[in-house]
Amino acid sequence: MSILLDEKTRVIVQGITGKIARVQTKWMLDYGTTIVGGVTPGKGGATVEGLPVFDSVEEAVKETGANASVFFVPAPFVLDAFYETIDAAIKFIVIVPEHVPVHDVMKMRSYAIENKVFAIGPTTPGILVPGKGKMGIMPASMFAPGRVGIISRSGTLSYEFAGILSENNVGQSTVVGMGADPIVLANLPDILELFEKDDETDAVIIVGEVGGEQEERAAKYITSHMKKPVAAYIAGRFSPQGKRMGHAGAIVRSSAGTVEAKWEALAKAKVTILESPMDVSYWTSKHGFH
Amino acid sequence: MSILLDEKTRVIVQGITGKIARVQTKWMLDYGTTIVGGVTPGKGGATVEGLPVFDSVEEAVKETGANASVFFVPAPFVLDAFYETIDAAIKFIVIVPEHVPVHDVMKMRSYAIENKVFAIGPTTPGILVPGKGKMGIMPASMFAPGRVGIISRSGTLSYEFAGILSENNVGQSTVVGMGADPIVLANLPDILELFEKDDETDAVIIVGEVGGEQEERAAKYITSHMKKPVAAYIAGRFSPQGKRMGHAGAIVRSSAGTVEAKWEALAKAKVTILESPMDVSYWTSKHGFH
Amino acid sequence: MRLYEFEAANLFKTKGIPVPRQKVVETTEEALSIAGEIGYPVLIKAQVLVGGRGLAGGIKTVSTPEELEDTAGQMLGSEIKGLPVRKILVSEKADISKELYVGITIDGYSGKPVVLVSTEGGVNIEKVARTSPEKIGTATIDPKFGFYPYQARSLLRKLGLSKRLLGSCADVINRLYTLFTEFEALIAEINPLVVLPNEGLLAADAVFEIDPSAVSRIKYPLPDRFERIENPMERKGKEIGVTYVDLDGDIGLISSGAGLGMASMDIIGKILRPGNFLETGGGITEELLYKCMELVMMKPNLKAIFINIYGGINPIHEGAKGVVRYIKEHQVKIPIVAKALGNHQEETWEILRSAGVHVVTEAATEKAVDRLIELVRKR
Amino acid sequence: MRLYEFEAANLFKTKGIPVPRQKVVETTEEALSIAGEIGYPVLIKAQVLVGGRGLAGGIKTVSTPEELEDTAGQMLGSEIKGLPVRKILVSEKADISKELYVGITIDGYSGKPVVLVSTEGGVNIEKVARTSPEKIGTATIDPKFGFYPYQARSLLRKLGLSKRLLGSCADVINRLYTLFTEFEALIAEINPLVVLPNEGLLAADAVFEIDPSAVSRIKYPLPDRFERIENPMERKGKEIGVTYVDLDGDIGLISSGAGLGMASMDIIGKILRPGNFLETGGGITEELLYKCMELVMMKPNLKAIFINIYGGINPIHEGAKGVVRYIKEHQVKIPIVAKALGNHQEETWEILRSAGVHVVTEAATEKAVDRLIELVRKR
Repeated sequence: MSILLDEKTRVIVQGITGKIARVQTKWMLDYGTTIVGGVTPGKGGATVEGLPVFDSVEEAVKETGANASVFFVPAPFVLDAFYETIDAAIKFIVIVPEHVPVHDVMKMRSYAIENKVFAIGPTTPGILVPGKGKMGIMPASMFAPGRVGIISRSGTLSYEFAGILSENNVGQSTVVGMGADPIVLANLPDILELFEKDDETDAVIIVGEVGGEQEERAAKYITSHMKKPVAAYIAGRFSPQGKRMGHAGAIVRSSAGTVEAKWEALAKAKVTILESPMDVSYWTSKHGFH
Repeated sequence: MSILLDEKTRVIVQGITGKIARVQTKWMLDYGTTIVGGVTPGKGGATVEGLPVFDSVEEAVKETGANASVFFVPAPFVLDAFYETIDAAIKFIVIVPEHVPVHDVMKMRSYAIENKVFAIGPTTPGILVPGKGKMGIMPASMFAPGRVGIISRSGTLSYEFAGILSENNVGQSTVVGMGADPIVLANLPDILELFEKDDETDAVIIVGEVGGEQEERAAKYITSHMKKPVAAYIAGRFSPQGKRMGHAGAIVRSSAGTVEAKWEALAKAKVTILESPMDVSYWTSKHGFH
Repeated sequence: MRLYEFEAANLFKTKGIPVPRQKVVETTEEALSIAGEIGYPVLIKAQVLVGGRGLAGGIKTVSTPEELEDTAGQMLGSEIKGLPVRKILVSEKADISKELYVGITIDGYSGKPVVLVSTEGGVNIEKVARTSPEKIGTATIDPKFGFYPYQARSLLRKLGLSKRLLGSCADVINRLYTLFTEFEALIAEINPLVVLPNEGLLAADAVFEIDPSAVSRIKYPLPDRFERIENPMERKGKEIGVTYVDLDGDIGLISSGAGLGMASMDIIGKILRPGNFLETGGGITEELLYKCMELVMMKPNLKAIFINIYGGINPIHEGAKGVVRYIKEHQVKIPIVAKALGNHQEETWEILRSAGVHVVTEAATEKAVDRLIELVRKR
Repeated sequence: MRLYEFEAANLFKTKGIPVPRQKVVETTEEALSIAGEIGYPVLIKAQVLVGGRGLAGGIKTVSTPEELEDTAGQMLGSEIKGLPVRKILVSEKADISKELYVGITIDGYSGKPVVLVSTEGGVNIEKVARTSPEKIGTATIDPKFGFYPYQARSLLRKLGLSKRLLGSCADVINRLYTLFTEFEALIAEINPLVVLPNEGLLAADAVFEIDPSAVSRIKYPLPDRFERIENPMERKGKEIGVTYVDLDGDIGLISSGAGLGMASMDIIGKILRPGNFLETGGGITEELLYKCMELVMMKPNLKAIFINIYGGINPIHEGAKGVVRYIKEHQVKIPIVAKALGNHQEETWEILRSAGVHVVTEAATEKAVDRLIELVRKR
């Protein structure tokens, strides 16, 4: 089994009538994803790629038996659509849009937790299970089926890592983009937990970046809960830091959030540190992951 | 066992340094209640009736092992104090003050439910277990120990009914004032459930009044969940109705909320209707409740 | 605190809810001038704080200045359902292609706001609710998360509202909800929400009631909350902090607690006729009961006074002192029956008896009412 | 969007947070006039959007008009940490009996606001946090229920603040929290919150950053969000919707995604020196990449350009067209290395090659950087 997305996943595309969503819907279908319909308020009755479009998620669920949703909704409307989707009893949601206001994301996190909904994003390329399906915008050509899981904070770096592995004949079980925002709906440990339980995943690669404390929290989780081997790349060692104002951010974080601090935390958790993306292929070949 | 208040209940009085709270604290102590301290922000270190006063509920709980609280806090500060009390892990709260803003009460209800806290009020005289203790302002002279439970929407009518019973040598197991506000923290069925489970209560008297739908909901609950005999008095049959504006209230209620509608619903649930307060003594003597 | 239609409409405007061109006036001259600006026909709407105003003749259409003079002249100073009309609203008469209903209130049982919507707005909305409940859409709101646009759209869609109207109507409902929470309303209602032939919207009537317990913390220049109470005794009641309702009978009533007051009325009302309902709320003091006596005695031709109080918050003898002081100062001659129980009750009885009050010491109100009836019949 | 100190202080005032008597000025003359009104000594504070201003000489006390003329004259037009000083704030110099710290930010991991308070406010607050964490009080807020006064009081009490100050400080913290939520801030900070000898409070410095994704829906006259970006290339970046950071080196960089951009910099930076960081965000179009080329090429003396993009949202050949159009129109002579993968990648490579771009088709950025190094060394 892959994580989160499998043969039973029946996906609706929210905001399906938008220009980008139309193209992406076609690509998701081409990749074999079970897309059962779409939602755009006010566009009910239309079709996109032969799929029925509904005015509301409630109708879409009723008519299609959808159980998952991928969002191509404009950022200012994401919060409203998110509530709607959860109220329609959908339990897995992928939020692709960027620029969703942070205070909205806080509310979304609360609502998702209260309703036991698993959601990833915002600003995520989504999730892709090679050879099975994808929810989001990951370019299919980079991926190959296999037994290595990838979780990436950055969208494009998830493609990069999958691409390097695929070129080296190492396939992926599931590739998850966590979302690049300062607050995301699922944190690194939440996704690691799924990979640890997944019997089609042998090893996991974390693609992190400077800032925040996702990787430090992941290190703690790995120490106490994970048996599978994990490697991690952290981008941003030489990145310029923005001009910082105020102290609150620095005080609130337990870690400095630097690449070095993350390396230290992860190394303590026996995670293999990948100093450069290409190192991932040495790691997988050394251990025979495929 | 009584309901909600028993030998293990260790009570703090919030707003204890107020004029009314001081007197009431003395009366609660005189009645045998285990009051362990009080809270008034800014008055920590003082004493009232020999009890220590704390600045915060957290300190009070830490120092006294309190597990219940009775509020004599001015209405505008009740919401804040309520959050504080729940965050300090107190699980039973009596809100005596009247005029707590309704939108505050909505938030309090949410927070109490989310944190599994049992709270009664606002605008309640509180709870009294004859011979054991009381939280609130019920005048001790009206009550006598026994096996009949009383739940009243009106404060003073709860005294009236207990007084009539006591005069007729029928004692009470526990007397609960639900609170007279349009929204209360515990509804009639919530309290009926406790009486149904209480092995020191043989029968229950509901003292209701015109308006709302507490009694109708109680009737439903009684039909499906209660075995103990229940009698009900509903005040307000000849009361003038206020000049009504708008339709929303009338539309939202499933029942007309009239005394007659409540009688009908309760009678269907095999509840004995008491047309006048004194009828309660005929009911208890007929069935031999004491 | 209830707002007049024109006050609520002003509030609506601040939140971008469309309202008709209109202005409130107190004289026929002003009405003529405003109507001239708006253009005939106009609506003349009595500003009174009571429902059912339309059916009681409080809303009229006038097509000419002459008609307006007649109508406004008649309406100003008249009474609607017993309330004097001091102000009228002169309002644009919109072309109506459809009337919707939007109401927000609080469901007392769940303790949550409820949003109600119907495509069958207008004066018969309650009948619609009874006979065709499927024409009313209802959403119960989780106050933790608030009301979301999709919920409004979903209600409207299920009622079959056209797609073109859906967005603008949902927007009005959401704005009303914002007002409802910001102004801590008990009820917020637009009935009808008029759909114009061009599919524009107008909130053509407005009901808005603010929680009186919250009025003091609302940051908005609200009108005086007592001034608007028409009955002088009811106004005095609010001012001294008690609930007073004026009634037709001749027995004065003072009770502590609404429940006990209602029970007293129920028992008295079987034989005699209460002249008022008065409940003191908690915290009886000497001063408060003195003022309650003043208030009850404002009504002429009372036959007796019935006092039914319990000492909860305060010991009861304090209140008794106030009653006695009033009796002595004003040499009250009508019989007064009092049932006063609770803390310091014996002391209380003594005090009351010292001024000739007939004290009943049993708990059952029926027994005290029996005594009252006896005394009234004797006179 | 970051606010200048004086803008944040104005915001504070609207919510009743006490701020010093002060005014922002752009000339020495104005400064003199304001200082005269306030009374010497006054503080002269450079208005620049960067932390650590005080230690960098951006805050001075002046005691006479002459001193003010000197200081203001020097400060206006100077640079603080690389940022030009266009405005200075002339501010009352308060007597300080104590300096507190109040900060509100969002904890990214839990997705909840965090309120931080310390009785050891001032420039060394971060050091205090490291060395004496017990002197910082922290409360994580449930966004569903908000922040309550008792939480502020509790934080302050645990830090040992006197009872007399507790209420007024808690009040300021609560007002700041209201601003934080209403204005959708990422950070709201008062450091120091000055306690005056008479126990009054003054928010003597203000940091406030609004979520840029929320700026458009905030109902308050906010200043233009782009104008305040001092670096013209960074400003253009914001305007076209990409993140551009100007750097010291000579390799132009265009990447899609911050992660890929950072990885590119990490790899390039081992041997060469990036001249900028640029990440396009999602949705690459022909127009966007054309503008990115324009932007990167604004920097003089670049040795090469490195393009590292993936086609996710849009097919990648659209972007390639933009790059090629720019190259052709402007006859770019420096080498350009591009790794462009994803939807329509073969077409993309063809388009790029047609304009002489060195295309690398493998996934690993290291290989493309190897090619870049080779080309730069050749020149």
